Amino acid sequence: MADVIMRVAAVLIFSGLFAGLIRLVLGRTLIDRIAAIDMLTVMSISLITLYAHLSGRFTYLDVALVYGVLSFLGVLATARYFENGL
Amino acid sequence: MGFPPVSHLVLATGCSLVLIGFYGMLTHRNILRIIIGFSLIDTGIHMILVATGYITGGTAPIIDEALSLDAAATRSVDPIPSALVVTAIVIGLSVTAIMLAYAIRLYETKQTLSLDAFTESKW
Amino acid sequence: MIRRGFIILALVLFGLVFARLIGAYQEQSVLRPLAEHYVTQGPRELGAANVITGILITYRGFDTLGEVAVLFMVAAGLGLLLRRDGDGPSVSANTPLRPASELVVTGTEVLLPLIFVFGAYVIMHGHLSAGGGFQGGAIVASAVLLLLVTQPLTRLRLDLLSITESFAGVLFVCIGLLGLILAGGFLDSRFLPQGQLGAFFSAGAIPIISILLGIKVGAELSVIIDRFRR
Amino acid sequence: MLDLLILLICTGILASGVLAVCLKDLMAAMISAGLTSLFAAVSYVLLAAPDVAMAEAAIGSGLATFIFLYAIRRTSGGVSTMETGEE
Repeated sequence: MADVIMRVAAVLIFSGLFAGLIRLVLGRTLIDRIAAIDMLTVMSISLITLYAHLSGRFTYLDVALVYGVLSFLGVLATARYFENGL
Repeated sequence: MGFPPVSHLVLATGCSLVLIGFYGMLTHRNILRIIIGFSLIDTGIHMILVATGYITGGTAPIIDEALSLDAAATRSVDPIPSALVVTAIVIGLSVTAIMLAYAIRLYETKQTLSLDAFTESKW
Repeated sequence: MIRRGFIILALVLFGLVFARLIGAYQEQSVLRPLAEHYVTQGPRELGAANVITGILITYRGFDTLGEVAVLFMVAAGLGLLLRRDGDGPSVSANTPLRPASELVVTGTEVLLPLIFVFGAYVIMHGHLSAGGGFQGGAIVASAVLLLLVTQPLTRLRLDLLSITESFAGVLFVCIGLLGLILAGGFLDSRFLPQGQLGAFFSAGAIPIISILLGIKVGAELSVIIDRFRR
Repeated sequence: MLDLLILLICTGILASGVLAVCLKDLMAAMISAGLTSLFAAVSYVLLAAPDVAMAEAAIGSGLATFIFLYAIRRTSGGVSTMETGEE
């Protein structure tokens, strides 16, 4: 059962990364690209978590926490840049 | 599996990233874009260094429940490139910061960032 | 046009060099002798479960000291380069900054202490799990950056930060000299009891050096960020 | 499994690297360069170097991008008199 769940999660993360990359490359406006980058960060967090489970090393989860901090900070900073607040 | 080994993939990506950054540095005339190319080269070199430290099927050299002290010699990856790259990343940030500060100073004197405007400093 | 030709030529030559390097590279299956010594003997000698932190702080401690000196010089040089002139043209100074919305300010107030705690965790747990002085210092500096982004009118106490980082640097060198006197060499961390491998109070002086390094790096990166604001 | 993950991440690195060089908008190019570092950090985790991944994510992708942001702000973004094209 757990194996099936892992496979489903891997497929979902793969398709999420793929869709984010497509939006990043094609993205019409800058805002589209920033939204795609935020999504790609979240997908990277889940990818690291999945790999930490697969390899059995839970020290990798600290890196995912750093990504969580960065995800919030990055979008906030770019948004403040556009509203002329930086 | 027809796949090449994992470290070869990362090595090839790092080398391509160095080439991409080099191309960007050579073609663009905007100083900020040249700095972006420089940081791409930086990232590529870090990837090359980390990839040379990978051992087939290795895991992180951190001793805990998942990796006992006796198994570390056979299962862990090479820690020396990792330690070098950690210092290299911080130095890369310092170099980028200095270059950006010079870019800001140049902009304050000439009100432009194009390389074509700074003709008197060419030699 | 001829310039473009030269660029392509240079790229192709570099590409050939890289292709030969990659083609000749063999992925290793065993550790090199020096790395094997570090991985097998490092935890026994130093008591640090994280071999990379052990290498960074003790075996290659002198490199780390030099690197911190480079960071200090960068912070000082930026102060010289980006000093605010009396009549500086300062293109963007005439447009007033827009304050952040209340949602962002409240969210930051909730999140900021958590990020600081996480940074402290990364610094102080550096000898047991992934992390250490540099990474934790960078996280602390990100928290300072978050504060500066949401409340752009904040003034950092630059003099206080300078004093803090100077004290951390002096203590760093002092601990290095203690290692020289009481143990094997400069920055040798074995003059304190080694403790149980994997316990929080272990690894000799590595956690103390790590904390000093984290304070110093965090303060210096905060100063570097603050110099770049208008 | 590891092969596939690395392959996908390498594709992401190359795509964002090419975007960082090719995009006309300076801001978008800068963000793409930050994304390159972010994906590189994921590849470091997959290569079993979590310390390097943490440093690259916090410093290379976080602080460096924001310093770029401040620098673009102080040089007033894309300057109109500037040639961004090639030659």
